Amino acid sequence: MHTPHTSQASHALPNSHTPASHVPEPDDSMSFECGACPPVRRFDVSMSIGGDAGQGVESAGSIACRALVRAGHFAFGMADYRSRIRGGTNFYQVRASDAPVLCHGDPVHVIATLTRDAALTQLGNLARGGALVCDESISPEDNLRPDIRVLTVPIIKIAENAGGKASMNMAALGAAMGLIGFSIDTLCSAIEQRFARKAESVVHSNVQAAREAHEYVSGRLAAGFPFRLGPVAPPSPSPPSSPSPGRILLSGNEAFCLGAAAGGCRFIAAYPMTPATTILEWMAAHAGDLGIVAVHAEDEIAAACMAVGASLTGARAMTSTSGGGLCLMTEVCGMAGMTEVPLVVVDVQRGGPSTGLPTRTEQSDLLLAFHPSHGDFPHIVIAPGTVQQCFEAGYRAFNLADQYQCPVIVLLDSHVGGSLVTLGRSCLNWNAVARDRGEYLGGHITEADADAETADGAYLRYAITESGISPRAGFGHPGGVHAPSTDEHEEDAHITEESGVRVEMMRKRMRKMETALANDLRGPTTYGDASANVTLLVWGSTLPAACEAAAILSADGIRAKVLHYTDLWPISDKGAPLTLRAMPKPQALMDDSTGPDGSGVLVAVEQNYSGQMSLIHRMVTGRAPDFAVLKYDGRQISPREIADGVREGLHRSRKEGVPDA
Amino acid sequence: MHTPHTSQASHALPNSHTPASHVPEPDDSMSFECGACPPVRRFDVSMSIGGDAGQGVESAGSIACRALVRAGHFAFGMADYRSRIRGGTNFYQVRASDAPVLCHGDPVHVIATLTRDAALTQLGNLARGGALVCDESISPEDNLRPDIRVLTVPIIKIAENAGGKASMNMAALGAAMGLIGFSIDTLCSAIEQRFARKAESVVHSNVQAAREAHEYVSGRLAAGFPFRLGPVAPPSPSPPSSPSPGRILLSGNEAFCLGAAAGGCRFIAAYPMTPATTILEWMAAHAGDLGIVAVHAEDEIAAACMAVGASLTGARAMTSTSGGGLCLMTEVCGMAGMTEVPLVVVDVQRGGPSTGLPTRTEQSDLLLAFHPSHGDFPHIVIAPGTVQQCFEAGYRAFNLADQYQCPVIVLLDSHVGGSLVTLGRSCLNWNAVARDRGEYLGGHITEADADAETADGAYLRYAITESGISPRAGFGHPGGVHAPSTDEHEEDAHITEESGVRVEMMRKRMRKMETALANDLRGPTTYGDASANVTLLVWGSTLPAACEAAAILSADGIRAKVLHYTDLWPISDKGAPLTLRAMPKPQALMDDSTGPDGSGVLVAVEQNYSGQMSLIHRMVTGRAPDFAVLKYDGRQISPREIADGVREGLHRSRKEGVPDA
Amino acid sequence: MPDTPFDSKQRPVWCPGCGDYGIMAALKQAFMSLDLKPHQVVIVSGIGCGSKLPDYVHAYGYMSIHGRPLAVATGVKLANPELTVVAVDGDGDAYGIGGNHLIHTARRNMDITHIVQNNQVYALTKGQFSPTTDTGARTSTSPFGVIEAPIMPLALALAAGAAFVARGVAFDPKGTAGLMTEAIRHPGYALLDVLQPCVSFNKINTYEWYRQRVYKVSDDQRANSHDSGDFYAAMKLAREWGDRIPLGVIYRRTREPYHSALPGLARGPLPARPLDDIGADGFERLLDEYV
Amino acid sequence: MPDTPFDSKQRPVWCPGCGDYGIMAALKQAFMSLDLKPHQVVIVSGIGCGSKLPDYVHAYGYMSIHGRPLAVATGVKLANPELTVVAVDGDGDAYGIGGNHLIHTARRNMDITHIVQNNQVYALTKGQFSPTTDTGARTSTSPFGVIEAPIMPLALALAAGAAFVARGVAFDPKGTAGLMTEAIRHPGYALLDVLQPCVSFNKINTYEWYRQRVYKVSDDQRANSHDSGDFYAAMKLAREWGDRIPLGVIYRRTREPYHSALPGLARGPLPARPLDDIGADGFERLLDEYV
Ligand SMILES: Cc1ncc(C[n+]2csc(CCOP(=O)(O)OP(=O)(O)O)c2C)c(N)n1
Ligand SMILES: Cc1ncc(C[n+]2csc(CCOP(=O)(O)OP(=O)(O)O)c2C)c(N)n1
Ligand code: SF4
Ligand code: SF4
Ligand SMILES: [Mg+2]
Ligand SMILES: [Mg+2]
Repeated sequence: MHTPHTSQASHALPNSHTPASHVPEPDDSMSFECGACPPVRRFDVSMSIGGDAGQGVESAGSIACRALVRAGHFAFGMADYRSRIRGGTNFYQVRASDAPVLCHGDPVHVIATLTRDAALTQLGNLARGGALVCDESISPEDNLRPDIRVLTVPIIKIAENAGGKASMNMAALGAAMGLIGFSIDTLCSAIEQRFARKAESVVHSNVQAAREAHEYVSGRLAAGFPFRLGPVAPPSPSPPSSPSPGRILLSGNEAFCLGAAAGGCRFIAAYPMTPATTILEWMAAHAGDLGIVAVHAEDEIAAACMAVGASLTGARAMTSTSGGGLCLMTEVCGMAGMTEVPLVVVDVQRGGPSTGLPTRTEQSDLLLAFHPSHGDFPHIVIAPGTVQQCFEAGYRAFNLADQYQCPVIVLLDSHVGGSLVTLGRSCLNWNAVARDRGEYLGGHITEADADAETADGAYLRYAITESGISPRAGFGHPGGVHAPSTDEHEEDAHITEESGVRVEMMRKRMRKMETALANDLRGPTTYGDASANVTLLVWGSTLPAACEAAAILSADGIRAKVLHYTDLWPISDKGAPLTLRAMPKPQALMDDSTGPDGSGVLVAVEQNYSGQMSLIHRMVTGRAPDFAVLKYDGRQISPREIADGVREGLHRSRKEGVPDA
Repeated sequence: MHTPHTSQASHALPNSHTPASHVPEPDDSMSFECGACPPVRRFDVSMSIGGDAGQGVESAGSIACRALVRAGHFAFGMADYRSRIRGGTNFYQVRASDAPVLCHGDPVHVIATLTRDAALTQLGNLARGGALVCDESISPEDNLRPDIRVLTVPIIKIAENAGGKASMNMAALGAAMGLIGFSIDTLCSAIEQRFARKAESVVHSNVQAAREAHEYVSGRLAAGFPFRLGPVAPPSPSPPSSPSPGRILLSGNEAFCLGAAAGGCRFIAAYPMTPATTILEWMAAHAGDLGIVAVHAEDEIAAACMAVGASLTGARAMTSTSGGGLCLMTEVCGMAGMTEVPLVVVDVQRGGPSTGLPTRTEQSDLLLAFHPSHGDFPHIVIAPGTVQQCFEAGYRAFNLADQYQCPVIVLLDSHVGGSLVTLGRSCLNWNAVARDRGEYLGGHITEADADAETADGAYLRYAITESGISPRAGFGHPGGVHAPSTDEHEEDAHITEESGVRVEMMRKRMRKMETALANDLRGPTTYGDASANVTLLVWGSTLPAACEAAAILSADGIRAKVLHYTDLWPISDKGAPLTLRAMPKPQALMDDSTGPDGSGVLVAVEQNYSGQMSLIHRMVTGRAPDFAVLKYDGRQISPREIADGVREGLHRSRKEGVPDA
Repeated sequence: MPDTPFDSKQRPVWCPGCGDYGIMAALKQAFMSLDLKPHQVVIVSGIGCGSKLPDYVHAYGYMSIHGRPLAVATGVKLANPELTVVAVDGDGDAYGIGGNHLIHTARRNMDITHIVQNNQVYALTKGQFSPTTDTGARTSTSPFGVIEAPIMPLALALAAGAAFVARGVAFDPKGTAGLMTEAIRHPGYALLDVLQPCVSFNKINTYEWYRQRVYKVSDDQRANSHDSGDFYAAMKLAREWGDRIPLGVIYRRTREPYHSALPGLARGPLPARPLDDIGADGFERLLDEYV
Repeated sequence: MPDTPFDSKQRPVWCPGCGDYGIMAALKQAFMSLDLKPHQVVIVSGIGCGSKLPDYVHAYGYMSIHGRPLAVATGVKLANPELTVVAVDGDGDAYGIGGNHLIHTARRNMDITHIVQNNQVYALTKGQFSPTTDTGARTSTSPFGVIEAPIMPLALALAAGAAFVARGVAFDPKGTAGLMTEAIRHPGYALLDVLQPCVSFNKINTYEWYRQRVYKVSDDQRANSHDSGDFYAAMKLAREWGDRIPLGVIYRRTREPYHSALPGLARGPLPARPLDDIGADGFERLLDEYV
């Protein structure tokens, strides 16, 4: 039924995980972020700051990231917080390198902690020879691993000296940054910038706490610590005009908004919901300078309906939400599908089901997005895998929505939406932004030419075409007067129940999806050596970690590649790589894990319980994964966890034989 | 991951379509309705009454059915009406036989029409040698098929004589029933009963119109008409006590309600929506005599939430709706799944997407019901295939909901929900009704024993168990105080974000589905010769038509069987018949359509565009259908259409080769 | 030849005698008297008998889903405030499933004319009680009689902040057209509840029933003293129901409509702006935030 | 040793100084003064900071989904009217996404005590404006200031038919406990709006801000003349907001609660009845309808 996907390119494995001692292969170079990145990774340091909710752990972490980027490093920052305003242990993890880093490090090399609880929770993640930075008052466990270096720093005293306990986070940050060898001045200026809108005294005490702790650690205490930042090329200053060689630090939600704004989105109606709220907030903040209508609606149903109304009237319109909100929008998705209205719905996924783990990450809304209403209707689902892909998804979603006149659901998640990555500024390239309105006839035509008015039924909003796409007049167009209905309708939009018309209309609507598969939707992308025997089947935000895992495995003798889907529905098995088209299942897993070309072991790697993508994959291709590495505790899977899971799965399969399904 | 289904029995093909001349095989006997039905079909007559909406076409049809049953026939009645109160052409189709009939006849033998439009629309469905009954004023087409017998009857004049044009429907009915040889007295008493609550004059004019038209036709005009009712055994009178040998005439919605009431459902909250409204109305009508709380809620979200509240408190509670309403309930489904609340949701499907074809039938809500919320959560989907199965589904849904403490979605459709079938009264057997509350600890315990009160955290609502099922206290139970949350929670129900607990809880919840697969969910049932090469993969209400189609095909030399799913999610490929477990795809379709045992041609027969069940089937088994016979114009597929579609598909496959997917 | 440019070739399928005919006639009349052209008007409806109206009027329209027309209409208006946006729906849509949108559209003061075809019944689904069905009425979902108190829609809208609240009746197309004209002219949310006899499913609130009870506030002795800007006087009228049912403008005051305060619309209607009007420089300024 | 049988081992994670502590204390106090036991009480909440309350109280409870506690509570009460059912939710839940349930629960007169933790902000999602946020307030979703008129919840409930309407304040647990007690005793829907300072995200409506404005209608000169059964007087008080904010019972009258008119409950609470109480004979009578 489906026409072929566009062909797939194979990419080198980006951003592989490299222990500090390991000399990276050329193969490890970034290939899916901007080209201007250094090809070789010389150091790779991760640290985690932990404390109680309300102690400012996140602000410490994001300041660290900003400072690192200013100094020419690539930084990655990831929050790990709870669904409450105060109370509970929060962490912020920062990874720094001279080459791009797109996911968190595991293990971490430094743990800076404000509470004993935070220390205890994180110690298991500490690398051999790593350091625990904490206040004197915090007694680490008695039977601490002997390889751990404990740095007791008078964090509380330093903070109190500087002005109060509120600066403990900055003291801990200063100490950790001192330990890994980061310059105090750049750190201080980042702190100053962060608190620029606060009182002078606040700025001062924060800066002072950081400086004093940094100093405390930098000398003797830091000596010989193996996990230190190395030299980086000084970043070129960022000129205010594009394209510029500077670097930026931003999250997937931000990148998506930038892409949407660049692509012409001028309307958002949404209802706050973690972790999607920042999208509405971004748009609201830019309502003035960009001329955006941003409506905080009474609920998600209204929000989606408002977007539909704006879209009918010719505006590029979207709504943003998380899983529970997507549930409430399902009836509207069907409405937009039936009446062929472009509608962009961004679902920033979080831990489900129901309220679930609201501040944590998961990729578990795919099966809902796969068929988010009753009946059969056209719609598209895409899920960017990196922050840069979020930017592209920002305008591409609107192009697809306009081209195929249907709902486009964009699946982000808490991880990619909220984590900070460092990108070359030119990765977000205005000139590369495509704006394709498809068969849109225009809407607002000011000179109200009564003569141009068509008689009732003359304009065929739902003209039957070969592509399934009908020229679409926006509300207000003098020549296009019509009234769509969610009831089945004729070409001129009038309601009908006639059997023949109904069948033609169903086919026309669904035919658009075949057109989309043929022209604009993408098959999966292969990262790494296409002939590698082990294929990691991934989608969305696990891409960077999967790529690093593939590199770890390959370095370990298990040749692995990554097959990543950004376009999740509709998908087709026609013209897809062999892996996708009923990849032959190995009779037994060879000891060296190699097999005939293209065949091999298919491993689903997903952040959900049921392997949602692999279910859809099998639905379309018939091929089930041989085993799956699934994580669903709300924490983002790390390269190490993926690699371990694959190793374990291979081991199990060898012992038990290939599972039957 | 899934444990085996219960084993499948193979059933004889029920209720095959038999042209009046054809002597049925013993194989054609009913096997899935009550045992007391005559094994041989001697006659099988179908008629269609058509007219404008508002002309009383449906009441004529249902009176005919009632009269037929009273006289000892098996009747089937199906409406075909529009989403408007007046205007447009409506039909009601009646089929009568001395053996059970569970779907509509195609072609029909008599068309009785009140308007020219109705005649024209239906003529294509008329059997060779069939009759068109119409008023003198309606001139049939000039180039009418020569085999058609036109009976012009002064319908208007008769109605006007009897008291007014409002009785035209009864006149047409009387004429048609006269033609097929049905007794006027039984017809008149059915009319009297139907209008019992109306004015005497209304009853009189309706009866008189029917009687006069019957008389007009019965003599000369009806002579030699080949499609006549034959003799039937006089039905035994229905004693008021059970089990009784009499027969009843009822719809799937009614049967479901009877099953639900028998199973102990005492709470419904719903919002009106065609074609589900009659369920709420049934429950409301019986609020007094059965002691049912029936709430017409402000919307579907509220309705589903109310049902959850009642269920938490220990009542067997349900909500009923159609597709658009199910959309609105998706967030609640996730809530019930997460908090493990038994919730029965009946979705009586209609033509989608969106408002679609609101008064017509379709099976297109399956993909929504398959995953009706975000995140991964336990839930069950079942779809009865016949009116009798609707009765069973009525109590079984509540048993499954209680046993597995999760949402159970029951998919009916406009066709099975609204069509009338004749059943042996003992098919709805009070003594066969199972009531299993699973691990329910009781709720309302009147003596408020303070000592029995547990301390906070002592009662473990979500105790981790091997089956995944935890003993459940209803709200009000003195020993079970707890407060479930849609956030992730501990065994004692308190909110947590702890990784280990989260993982255990996810596994526990999902493990219930494995337990359900092992113990209570059913694999597909095979109807017909298990070795037949062509397998019709069906679900829900197409079962009877598919069985008739298989018999037609088999009589024609194409050996076909039916594989029918009532339990649609979760399903498993373990322990399922070979057809289900990656049934080998034939390399080419043999001319005689036979193949090695168990292999063969898999044909999806569904009332939707995308073959929703076959997608899920492939997702679980890897096996895609070789081709599909799909209908999505809102009209129920007939045995003939299925048989034709299979023949055509086989022909196409032979020409084009087996499709690649 | 159509009588008005708003006539459609589509034949209504309402029952003969249905009040919806009068409402449609009044609406076309109002458009004519305001000199509007079909492409300048957008009529958004829900799902119900009366919600089929956009199918029968030659103007932009959208038959959305049950209960949501106000939200869709909000999107239309905010994308292009130059359009005249009318929401038409049933009492089930407006006061039942869609009640929350009414409240929030009112407090937001969206410039939408909201015409409710209030037949006090769910007609398209064949006769269940609606939020405006009188207590005690026996319907298919209230076989023992309705036990809820009916919604008083005008009072509710007033409490929610509506600045224009009126009631008409379907069998007075002229008077109702006048109210529609005023409602459309009113800048901001305007609720016009139109009593609409349903001849098929409401055998209580018939033409006769309404005729015996309705009076125009402008004709009325007491109402002459009615100051349509006095909230509490309006609240009293809005709650009057039973033996006497007031028609006319119950309340009217001036309030800035939502769209006129939106910074996002300062550069004019959204569809009139090119997709790239941020410009490369503007985009680079955005990126500067992330340095 | 717990101080009350309603104490839980769970430690609240509300910010120090949050108004929700006072509301929880008041609620436990009200249960105590009514001599209720934990298993006789069901507290249904939505999603929000305050909606975590059932996790911190040893009683039956249910933390449902955002905006829907009234509907869940309705099901609980109708299954077993012997339970004391309290719905506790935020201003976002109750007046935002859940506004329609409020209206319909009020007109239905469900016997539910509805306590709204009104902090005039969406707190759990970190500071967006809520339906009760004052016009002009700058929040993350109103960076240019709120342009909607705030909901007046008490007025809305009155217009919807609520027979008990009151306002409390979180930092007066004793007074609020008294209001809760009265609200629970009231047979039917009782709305208690509780002003709840959010120290983290509402820097406008602070403790100080509220303290300067609130007064008790019972203490007040004018309010002494306030007859809590007079609808229009209540409406005036319900709409009073700004310099003066009234606390206390604003309106109270007697209306039969919904459940007591339901034929389905004539045989007692649903869970107390055996599943097969229709009986074989009753079932056969049902089948007779289809002969
Ligand atoms: C979500 C949803 N629920 C229910 C329905 C079924 N439905 C269609 S119209 C209607 C109510 C009609 O009543 P009203 O709004 O008063 O309009 P009327 O037919 O009386 O003009 C309902 C419940 C639907 N279409 N969508
Ligand atoms: C359907 C849905 N939409 C959005 C959210 C996100 N959400 C959680 S709490 C909340 C609002 C909280 O505000 P309020 O109800 O006033 O409670 P508060 O936190 O202020 O106590 C929102 C929007 C959600 N959980 N579910
Ligand atoms: S059912 Fe009632 S509302 Fe619907 S068209 Fe007929 S008269 Fe009008
Ligand atoms: S954020 Fe506000 S409402 Fe939430 S716990 Fe803190 S003070 Fe209370
Ligand atoms: Mg109505
Ligand atoms: Mg709040």
